[in-house]
Amino acid sequence: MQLAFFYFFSGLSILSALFVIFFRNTLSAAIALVVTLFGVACLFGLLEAHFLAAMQVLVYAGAVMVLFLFVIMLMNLGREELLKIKLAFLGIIGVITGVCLAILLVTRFMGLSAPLLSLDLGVEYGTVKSVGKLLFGEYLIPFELTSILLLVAIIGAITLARKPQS
Amino acid sequence: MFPNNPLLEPFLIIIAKVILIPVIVLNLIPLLIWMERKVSAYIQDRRGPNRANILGVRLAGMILNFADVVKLLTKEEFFPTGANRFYFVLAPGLVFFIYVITTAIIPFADVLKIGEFTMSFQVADLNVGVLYLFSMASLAVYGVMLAGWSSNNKYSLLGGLRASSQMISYEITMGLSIVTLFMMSGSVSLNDIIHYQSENPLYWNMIQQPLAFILFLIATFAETNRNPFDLPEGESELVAGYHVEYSSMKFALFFMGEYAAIIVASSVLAALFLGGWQVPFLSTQALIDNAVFFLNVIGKVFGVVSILLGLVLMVQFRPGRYKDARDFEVLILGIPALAVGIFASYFFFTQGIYDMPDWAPPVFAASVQFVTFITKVILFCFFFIWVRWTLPRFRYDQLMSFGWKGMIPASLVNLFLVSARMMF
Amino acid sequence: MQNLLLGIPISTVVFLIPLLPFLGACFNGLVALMCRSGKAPVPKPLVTLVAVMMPVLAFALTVWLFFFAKDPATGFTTPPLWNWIAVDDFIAGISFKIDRLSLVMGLIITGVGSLIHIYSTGYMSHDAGYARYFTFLNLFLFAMLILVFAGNLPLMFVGWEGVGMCSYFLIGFWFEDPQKASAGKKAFIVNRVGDFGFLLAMFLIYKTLSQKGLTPGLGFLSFDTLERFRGDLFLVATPICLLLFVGAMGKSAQIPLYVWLPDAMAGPTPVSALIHAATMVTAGVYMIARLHFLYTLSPVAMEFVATIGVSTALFAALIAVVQSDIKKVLAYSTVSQLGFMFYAVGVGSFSAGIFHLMTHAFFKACLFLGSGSVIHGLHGEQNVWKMGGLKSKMPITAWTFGLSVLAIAGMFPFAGFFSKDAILFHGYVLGPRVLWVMGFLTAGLTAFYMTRVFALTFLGQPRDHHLHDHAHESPFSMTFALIVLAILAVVGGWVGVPESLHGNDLFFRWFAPLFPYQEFYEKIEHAGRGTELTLSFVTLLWAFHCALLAFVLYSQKLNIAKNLALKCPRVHQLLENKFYVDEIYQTLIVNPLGWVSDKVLWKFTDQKVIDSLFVEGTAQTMSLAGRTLSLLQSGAVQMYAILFAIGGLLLIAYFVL
Amino acid sequence: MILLSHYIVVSAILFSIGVIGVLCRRNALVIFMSVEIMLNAANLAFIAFAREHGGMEGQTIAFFVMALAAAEVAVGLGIIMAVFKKQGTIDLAKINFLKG
Repeated sequence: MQLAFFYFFSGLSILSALFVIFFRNTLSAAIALVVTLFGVACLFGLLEAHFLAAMQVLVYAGAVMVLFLFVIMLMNLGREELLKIKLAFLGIIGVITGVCLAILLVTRFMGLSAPLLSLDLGVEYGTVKSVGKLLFGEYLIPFELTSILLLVAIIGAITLARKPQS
Repeated sequence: MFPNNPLLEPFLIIIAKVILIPVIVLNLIPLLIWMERKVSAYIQDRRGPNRANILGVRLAGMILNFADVVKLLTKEEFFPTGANRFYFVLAPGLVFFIYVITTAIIPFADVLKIGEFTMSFQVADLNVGVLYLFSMASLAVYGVMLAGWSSNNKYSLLGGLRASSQMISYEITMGLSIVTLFMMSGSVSLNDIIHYQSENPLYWNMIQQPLAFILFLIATFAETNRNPFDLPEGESELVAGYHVEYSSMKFALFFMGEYAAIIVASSVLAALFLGGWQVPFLSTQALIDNAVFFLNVIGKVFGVVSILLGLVLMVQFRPGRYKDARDFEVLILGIPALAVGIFASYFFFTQGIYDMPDWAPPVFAASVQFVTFITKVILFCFFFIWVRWTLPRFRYDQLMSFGWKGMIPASLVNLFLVSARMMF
Repeated sequence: MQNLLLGIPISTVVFLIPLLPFLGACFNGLVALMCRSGKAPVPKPLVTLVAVMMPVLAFALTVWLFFFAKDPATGFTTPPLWNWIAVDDFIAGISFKIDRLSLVMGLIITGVGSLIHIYSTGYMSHDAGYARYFTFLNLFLFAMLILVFAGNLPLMFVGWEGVGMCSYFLIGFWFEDPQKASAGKKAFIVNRVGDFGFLLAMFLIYKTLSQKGLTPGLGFLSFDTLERFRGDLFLVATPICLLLFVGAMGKSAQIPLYVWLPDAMAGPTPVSALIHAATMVTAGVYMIARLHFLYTLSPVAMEFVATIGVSTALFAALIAVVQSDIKKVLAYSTVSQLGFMFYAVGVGSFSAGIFHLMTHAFFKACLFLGSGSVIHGLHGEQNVWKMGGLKSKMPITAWTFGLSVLAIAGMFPFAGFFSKDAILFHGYVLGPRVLWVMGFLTAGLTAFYMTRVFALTFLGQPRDHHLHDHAHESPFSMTFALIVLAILAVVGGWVGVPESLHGNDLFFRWFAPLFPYQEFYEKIEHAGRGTELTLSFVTLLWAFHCALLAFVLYSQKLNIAKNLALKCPRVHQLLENKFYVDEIYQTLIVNPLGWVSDKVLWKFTDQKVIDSLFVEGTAQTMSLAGRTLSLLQSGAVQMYAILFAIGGLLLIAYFVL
Repeated sequence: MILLSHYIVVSAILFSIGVIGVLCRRNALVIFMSVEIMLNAANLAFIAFAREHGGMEGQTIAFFVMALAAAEVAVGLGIIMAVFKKQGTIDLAKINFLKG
């Protein structure tokens, strides 16, 4: 059952990820990316990371990708400016590099065979409570730093988006 | 995403829940449409739908929904020029689908326990709880955006952009305002929050955290694109917003999606702030213990009310008022009501139910809680409709500045106040 | 020294002496700063009061201290007020050495200094930088007192540098005039050369002593310590003394570093009187007297000092003969007299050197102040050829100047007679005859050029009637100082009347315990009174004739004097141009230095090497490298990304495979 | 039976797809999206390893990565918008401010 879900969702993620990079239409790419993210979220769920799965959908699909769509629509690139995928020399090198990387990594990691469900996880594994305890306990300082990072990002985005004061 | 539930339920029951609970929600939609029509009519001092009938039965205009369905099903499937067909079709379905699957975590009643057998009245009791709700609700933006974009229409594009920015903006307030509930109850699970509120209405979050309630309510209005935040479809500016190009069943899906959104929102409001399925002053255990008494009382009241209703309806019979089948509507409805009333009265007043099998009291309690929950939901739905026909619409900049400069600071203040209260 | 003054230990009271002028300097400095913008008028009475009161108080204190501490002769060293250098185990404290030597010096400095302060109130009364002037003058007194009272070499060096600094400030007092400013710079730079020697000497002493295993600590390099461990310094005594003497050369204007002193006359005349005649320039003599125990270790150094001293004396006297600027004459005269002092200390007669130092302070100060009075009366005219016949116009100045001329010329029984007589006698006995001959010649020349100046200035006919008509006697504040100093110039020598003249030789007896060199005294004793009497008489006669000659030549037979100059133009030119020393220095030192600085250091090292090669070269190399590398900077971000990815791929491959 | 390698291989494939996207596409937005895919692949690996070890730290790191991605997107999209306003295109081949 789990294996079926795994194959389904990982296939979904990989397929839609391929769509992301091969769709001409930026908007379609974005939608495909949403599907990828959703699939990855489901994989998170399979890995008992429920909180992160929810956050994945909430943050990525809910906020990040909406921003992408927003920008795409504002630029109105979807139709008028379909950038052609010219497989130039650089592109070919890029593809070769990527494929090499994939082969390298996959052949390397195929060998890992630790069974995932060997450990008896507690009831709280992956819940909001356990993640929260870590975030507000051991990782409090990185957490606060992240909030500063976000603040900086907000200010930066506003500065970039603001109309220049004549 | 997947139930981390220690209770193992039979597969069939899960399937049944997966099918039934959305069906219940879907069945509320016609009711809501009818309510919208009637309430708006009475608010505007008119009668509302009163023509459509089946063999003279109008059910106070409820039958008009059937006419709507027929109309929408038979209309032309229309695609505007230059529209992206795939997204154009996908969008309404996405909206509708997402609101329907959101209902998966809504608990309609307390966990049913009959001996060894247990069953929860929600599709999935996820440990991420309300976060699931938010994740799904945030996906609803896609439908609106895609619809607006794929229509190849400036109005719909603007509507879509407005809808998405508005939904993103108010989602923050929404999340922040219920963080306080999580803090108080120590859990993000809807069930836990409902249990925490207890059966005493004084401990319901609406009373305990009025500011959070108001903020969440307002944010909900914005999230569902309802008046006074219905700018994405503001007809005076954008004709009909993101669904201006839609017709037939695709439009119907948007339409139903909107009402499904209202129902989901009302359910969440009811669950989070109004005690959910908690019957006022009666805990689950009290209901189970006194099941016989309550059943008899309800039976007697039902019998009497049914007789009275039948009589009231039959008295109104005036042959020749409409000069068609509608004249006999009161009789068609009144006579069965009278008959059922007489039968029920006879049964309960003479005999009553005093001997019940073991499974009956819990089922009775669950039913009562279910009815209570639906009542609360409908109450909120009514509130939605009431507001829609009462308040004027915001301007777009007002909406945004209200959201970012009013709501978010207010929810932060609320968060601070509640934290302070919990600390000291 | 348990004696108390008002409950305070004497050793603490001593510190008040330099402190008082310092406070005056601080106060006047603040006033000068506050009135700098010219908005607020300088509160002259207040400035005058503070500026004059502080040296006078210091003088009173010194007089009191003199009577208190003159016995025993070796004096005492005060405990340090605080440690102003504490580096590792080297500690130098603010401690004073109080003995007869420093007390005499302190009396001269504060006494003459007070008089010159009083004089300055009149001389500088119209100057805009009134407060500034007194700031520096007070500061100078402070530094000079530190110098003479210092109980150790580093502290002495502080005073040494302090007086140099004040000298620089005061020579360049009218710094708007570039010539005067550069005169200040010249003095400062030449002094630096000397200071360098002083510093090296200090280092050498420190190194030698610490190598000998002496534990450095408090009191290290103090005079007491040095005297106690002088045996350890025996091997390096000659270099130390020579290096110290280089310092003295600079400070006391001896050959070859004397060139700054004539130029230093650019400063206000009271400054010349105080700093460049009476006190600062004698610091070298004082230093050698203070470190007599080192010098006596090294006969070579002593001989060198004596030779330089007497050569300078003769050399400067020759130049002075033909100078026409009244202050220049006095300046060369000062150089010459300083040479006499070094001659004295060089042959081992330290007390005679100090004696001459004292009498010289009196009469030379009086002469300078007198010349200042003349300049003041003539509104800044300094050329003696434009003066003449001023006796009637400025009687007091003329009389005091005349008395001082007699004193410096060595006429009996004025102060200069006794001191110069003592020097020549001791030089004759203790040193080589050649030096004595040169000293003898100088004595005559001194009488000659001083009488010449006096005659040209005050006697004869007025040569510039316009100037003469407007000449006037100076105010009382100036003449007061003149009178007091003239009296001192007359009687100042009477403390050292030799036994040959039936005096009791007080000064020398008094100093004898301080300079315990029995062999010197025995030699002098051995020479006998007859020799001394003969020498005195010959010298007096020689000086008198020279003075008479000058008097006749320059007051009555001016034409002969002028003709004489015309007849041997070469000699006259040579003397007039000061033996071309400045020019030689210019050619040999300044110009090569300038050339090296300009061509090598500036044009080549700085501009070419540092600026072009290092600074701009670095920048240009970077910019060239940048331009070369920027060819890679195609702006195509994906190119970078691909390169980056390939790099990452290789890295991963390295780790994985 | 799901093994750890299953997830890691999925993660590696997703990552490689992201790399190819970054290297081949010239549309700045798509490149940006590819970067997001890479980040997600990394997150997946983190969570899979965390699952294998039974610890929560990997999930925490993934959470931080998400926060970082959100910040990155906010600024990145701002930059892309600014570039688009200035240049009228988001084709990276046509944008060469960095040309030295």
